[in-house]
Amino acid sequence: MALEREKHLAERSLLTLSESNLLDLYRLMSLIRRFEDRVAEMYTRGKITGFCHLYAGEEAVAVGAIHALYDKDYVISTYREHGHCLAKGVAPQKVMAELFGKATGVSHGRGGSMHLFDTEARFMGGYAIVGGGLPLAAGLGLSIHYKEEPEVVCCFFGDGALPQGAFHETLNLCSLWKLPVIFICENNFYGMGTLTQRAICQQELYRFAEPYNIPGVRVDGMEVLEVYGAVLEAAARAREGVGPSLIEAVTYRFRGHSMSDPAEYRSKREERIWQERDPIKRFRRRLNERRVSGEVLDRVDREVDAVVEDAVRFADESAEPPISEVAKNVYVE
Amino acid sequence: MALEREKHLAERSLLTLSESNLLDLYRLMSLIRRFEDRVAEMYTRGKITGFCHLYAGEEAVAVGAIHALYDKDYVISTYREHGHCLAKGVAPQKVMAELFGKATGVSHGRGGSMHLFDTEARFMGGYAIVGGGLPLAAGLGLSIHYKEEPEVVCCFFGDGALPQGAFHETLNLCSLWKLPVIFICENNFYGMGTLTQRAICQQELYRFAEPYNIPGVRVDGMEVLEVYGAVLEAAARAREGVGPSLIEAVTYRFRGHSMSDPAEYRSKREERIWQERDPIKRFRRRLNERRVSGEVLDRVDREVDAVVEDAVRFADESAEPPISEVAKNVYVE
Amino acid sequence: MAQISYREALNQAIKEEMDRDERVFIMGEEVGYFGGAFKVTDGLLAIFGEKRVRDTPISELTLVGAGVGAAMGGLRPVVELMTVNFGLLAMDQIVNHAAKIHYMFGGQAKVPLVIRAPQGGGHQLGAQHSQSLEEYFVHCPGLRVVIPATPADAKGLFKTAVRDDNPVIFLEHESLYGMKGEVADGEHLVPFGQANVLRAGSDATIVSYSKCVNDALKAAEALEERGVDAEVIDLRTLNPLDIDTIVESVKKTGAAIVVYEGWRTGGAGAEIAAQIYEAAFDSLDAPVQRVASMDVPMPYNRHLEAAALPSVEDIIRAVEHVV
Amino acid sequence: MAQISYREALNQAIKEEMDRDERVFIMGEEVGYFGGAFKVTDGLLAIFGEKRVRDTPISELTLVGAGVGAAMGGLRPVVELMTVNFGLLAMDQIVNHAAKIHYMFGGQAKVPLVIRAPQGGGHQLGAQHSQSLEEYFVHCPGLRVVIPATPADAKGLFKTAVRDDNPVIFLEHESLYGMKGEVADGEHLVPFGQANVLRAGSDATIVSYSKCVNDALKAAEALEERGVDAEVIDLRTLNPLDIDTIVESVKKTGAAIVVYEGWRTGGAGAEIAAQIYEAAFDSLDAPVQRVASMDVPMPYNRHLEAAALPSVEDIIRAVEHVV
Ligand SMILES: Cc1ncc(C[n+]2csc(CCOP(=O)(O)OP(=O)(O)O)c2C)c(N)n1
Ligand SMILES: Cc1ncc(C[n+]2csc(CCOP(=O)(O)OP(=O)(O)O)c2C)c(N)n1
Ligand SMILES: [Mg+2]
Ligand SMILES: [Mg+2]
Repeated sequence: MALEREKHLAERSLLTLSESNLLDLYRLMSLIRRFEDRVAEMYTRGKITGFCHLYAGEEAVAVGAIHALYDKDYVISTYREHGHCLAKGVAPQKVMAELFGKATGVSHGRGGSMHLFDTEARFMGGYAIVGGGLPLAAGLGLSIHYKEEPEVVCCFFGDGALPQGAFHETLNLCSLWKLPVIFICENNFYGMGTLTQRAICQQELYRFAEPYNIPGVRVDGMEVLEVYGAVLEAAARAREGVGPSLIEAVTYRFRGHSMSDPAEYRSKREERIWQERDPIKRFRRRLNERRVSGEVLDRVDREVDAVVEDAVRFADESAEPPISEVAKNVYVE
Repeated sequence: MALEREKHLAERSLLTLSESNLLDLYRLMSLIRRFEDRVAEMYTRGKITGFCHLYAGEEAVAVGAIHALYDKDYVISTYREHGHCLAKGVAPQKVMAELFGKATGVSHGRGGSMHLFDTEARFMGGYAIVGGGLPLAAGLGLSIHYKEEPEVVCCFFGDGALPQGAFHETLNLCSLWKLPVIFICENNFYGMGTLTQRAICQQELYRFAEPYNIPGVRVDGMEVLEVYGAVLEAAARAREGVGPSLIEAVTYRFRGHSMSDPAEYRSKREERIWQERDPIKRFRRRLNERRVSGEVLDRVDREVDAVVEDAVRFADESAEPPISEVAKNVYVE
Repeated sequence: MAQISYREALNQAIKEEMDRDERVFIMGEEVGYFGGAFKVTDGLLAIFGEKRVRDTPISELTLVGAGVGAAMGGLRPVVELMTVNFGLLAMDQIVNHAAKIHYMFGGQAKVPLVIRAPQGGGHQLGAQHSQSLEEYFVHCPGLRVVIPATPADAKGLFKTAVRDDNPVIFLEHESLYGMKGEVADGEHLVPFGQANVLRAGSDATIVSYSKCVNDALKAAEALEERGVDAEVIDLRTLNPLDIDTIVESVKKTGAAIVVYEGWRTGGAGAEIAAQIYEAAFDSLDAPVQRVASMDVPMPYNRHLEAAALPSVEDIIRAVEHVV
Repeated sequence: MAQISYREALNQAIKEEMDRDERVFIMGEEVGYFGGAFKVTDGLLAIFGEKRVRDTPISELTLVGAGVGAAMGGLRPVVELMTVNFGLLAMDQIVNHAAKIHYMFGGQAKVPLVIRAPQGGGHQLGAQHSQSLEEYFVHCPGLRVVIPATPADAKGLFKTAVRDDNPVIFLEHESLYGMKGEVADGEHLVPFGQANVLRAGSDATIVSYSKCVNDALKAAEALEERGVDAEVIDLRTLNPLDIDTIVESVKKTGAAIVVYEGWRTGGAGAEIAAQIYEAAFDSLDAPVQRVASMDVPMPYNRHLEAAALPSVEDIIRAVEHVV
């Protein structure tokens, strides 16, 4: 278990990152949480429809990982991608507008919650087929490798994707060709209502890296700096041309699988234990240790609230896409 | 590496197996070799058509493995399955007739070389999709498990199947559900013209068992008793309900990938080295050590020749399937 | 007879078949503890236990393949694909294996497997979660394709499917689960290949299946007010296809409209139209009309989605175009 | 102009496109050292090296997905599926991903990917190696489907495919690789959506594509001797479909026969027939005929296989049936 080493890296990051960097991490986690709290509300009010999978509890994974990347690095994700998308710097307005199905949304209302995308931010999409994004990540990695560019691809997926053949095929291809891809498995212990124990014959998911001759590490996904440290290492490795890495971030989703799931398959007690490990509260305590005052953080939260409010207003006031354009973009003309 | 242990088991088998058992092993390997030599001839003469993949050089794998099974155990294989089919006891006449496309063939002329099948022998088919047989093996294993029967499934596939998602998915499912399946990877170093080094990031293929928490061993696939010993162990384990095993049998195909492949991608020298390890010649030497005389073995060979001749005659004289029945058996009526 | 939902009818059918035959079991993602993503298998785990109600990993290819293998091994598996969209991962096992094994091995092996899959759009689930893929299965000999529109048919066809010795693709529409209807208690079998004339009419034949049958009936009612008397046929199974019932109707009405939710191009409408022409060319006064989804990946926005899907108005317009 | 084979024409086209545009590369099983299972890529590795001629593991799903991702990353990949049969393993990446990405993300991402795949029967390769699966791609908006019948078209359409910004399914027939024909040296582009009238005629319109075009031409010759003057149209691309050329011809001849090697039911014949009726109902004197493979998994035995495949005689019979 690499956990001890990862903790050490996290401690070092706490000391070496600038205060403004640390505040950025806090701000992004807070943004995701508050943004999604409003999403839940809007869903209940019927402003947002379809499937909607929230990320509450897992913010440290997206934020820690993406903070270790450069702007031009690629991120690719699943249907539970609001967090990754916001962390990658996509405007909250455009994300919220997409959830509202509006023309001003990142995907012009065609994608919805599960299919965010932003070319400029190099957020390469949320995909709703479990495991579907992994081969695409290999391809993006190949394009970087081919063009001899310095970027990396950071590919997020759930524990549920591990039993998919695509995972295995992709790891082999990336290891064989030394492609610059960082695989981040968000192990939140459940794929919908199924415990990983009942879906995967191996609970130490990072160990799936072993036969592929690539590093596999497990990190505490509730500790933003631990995730950051692990991804920084993996990214350095990828940029050096040594190949991919697998990082298992152990985390927990505070809500049900999607907005329509009351999560009856798990105990309140289990939920409470994990709530106590809330990555945002935890990071607040860490920041306090580094003498960032509660007031400063509260101010950040208020700023975030304003951003979220603005996003909701923007989404609400935006126009619907014109029906006459329903068949636009089926093909590139 | 489990190799030393496997060698030891092989030595023990040599001592403990009865002479008639040992002669059976020899007879079957000889049958497969001689049968296929005639197949090659018949192919050249246009009696056999389509794709035809010969097994010469790999006989010890099929024969050793299947000798470790009971009659009611299932075997499932690939398009390179003449050897497995014959070793499982299917009548050479019916196999040859199938290759000739005749109504008397095991698959009534519908399958050909790649799709042999025999319900009674529990030879559950040759499949031409690389990796396609593995999920079926899991299903057969499930049917045994479900009915609480004592059988096992022995599933053969090539090194080329390892990068297929189906391999990974099947190992997980079988390990999770403790299904009685023995996976035998025939590592002959090539998938068509591609060296395993250029297709798989890990050359010790048995190591793919590791994350699945199942035994993974490598055996010398040119030593029939080594294969036998390893499969015997795996079968015992499967019958006890402990679950699947992965056995990598290192072997070599003496001919090209199929009848139309001159195998220009490998050196004559390499081929020579492996020819020297010919599993049949080797086993002859072993038997000599156990005081089975060359004459006895020559007699077996002559008997085998007669069987093969008879198979060719039978196939040649058999009738073509009636064209009027082309649409029969698309559905079970 | 009880008024129950399509979902309950399926649940009942599965339960009864599992009671009847020990070889029948169900496996799929979330079918056990969760009770099924659409709650079709709710309560079955408690009755039959983990052996016969099996939650599986997310491995569609192997899930289906294991179903095929188990069927070859003498069981009668029901495999649930959480939705048909994920079934695209299993096409190799469905098309290359399940559909071919009986024929390819000269009739020796049988694959009595039912693959259940919800499908369809209308819930703003976007392009990867809204497809209707029946045509992929229709265009593959060796498979039966069953696609019930009512609770009674859901039950009756499911029972026939489980007892059939062929691989059966059993497609449910996500919008139908809540629909209620009369369903016989206990044994109730609907044979394959018998279309159901839901409404007799003399002016035009509306041929449909699955959810669109409801839209066809609504259109027929609206048309009645306008003096057009439409016959509505629910196909119930696409393979076998009951072309006789269709042709008989078209010979009477002289006009045919095929209504389905799959993409227009290359969809069921084309095949059914082709067969109608082949059998009743001289009876047709106008070309067979196809009312289907637009050829677009399904958009998320509700108005765009509604525009992409076939509507009652589309059907009315198509009928009026030919009568 | 040189007389070269379909195989050589493809080889030339790939080479020229790789010369022209550094972003173009090819990957697939055995495309490099082996020169391609059907030798289409022979010699390319020596010219372009391992970076641009990439042998891959046997992982069809990920192979195609990596092609999609690489295309999104700015390259122009050509992915070879060794045969279309194995493409069934990649349906998720083709249908759920490649075809939808441009639309689903509001037009932001592009997938300029060519997936080449040999297909077809006639070589006694049995049920798992003899399929013609174009309909699965036709019935999926977002894909272009290209299916050349001649060496010149193989070259010209391939070049257009590589330069197109959409995912293109490029289907080659295994029986055509050895066929020779005149092919322009260097730049030679054939646009998508323009059918080719290979033979003018006044009595019947034979619509075909891929290998069956040759059979259609042979049938037309035989028919000529019997006094029937058939027009033969090679569609060249199925998406876009040049329905205008077909309809124009049918309006002239009054009879249409669609000839293709896929399974009859739910195949190209149905869609093309449906479109002909929709556009030229009054011009038809008899129903559109479909000449196709029987609805059976392909048998190995040569006589059975021949019986299952469409033949020149079948075409002649179908034409005579309607003229
Ligand atoms: C191929 C496929 N199969 C099934 C589903 C249905 N499904 C959606 S999410 C999900 C669970 C995934 O769990 P995990 O990967 O752990 O991600 P998490 O939701 O926990 O973030 C399932 C089964 C799907 N979307 N795609
Ligand atoms: C899914 C799939 N992809 C590709 C092929 C083409 N093909 C046939 S055999 C083969 C190589 C397989 O090699 P291996 O598994 O090592 O078996 P071997 O032939 O060495 O016994 C390939 C690529 C196929 N039949 N199925
Ligand atoms: Mg999870
Ligand atoms: Mg091999």
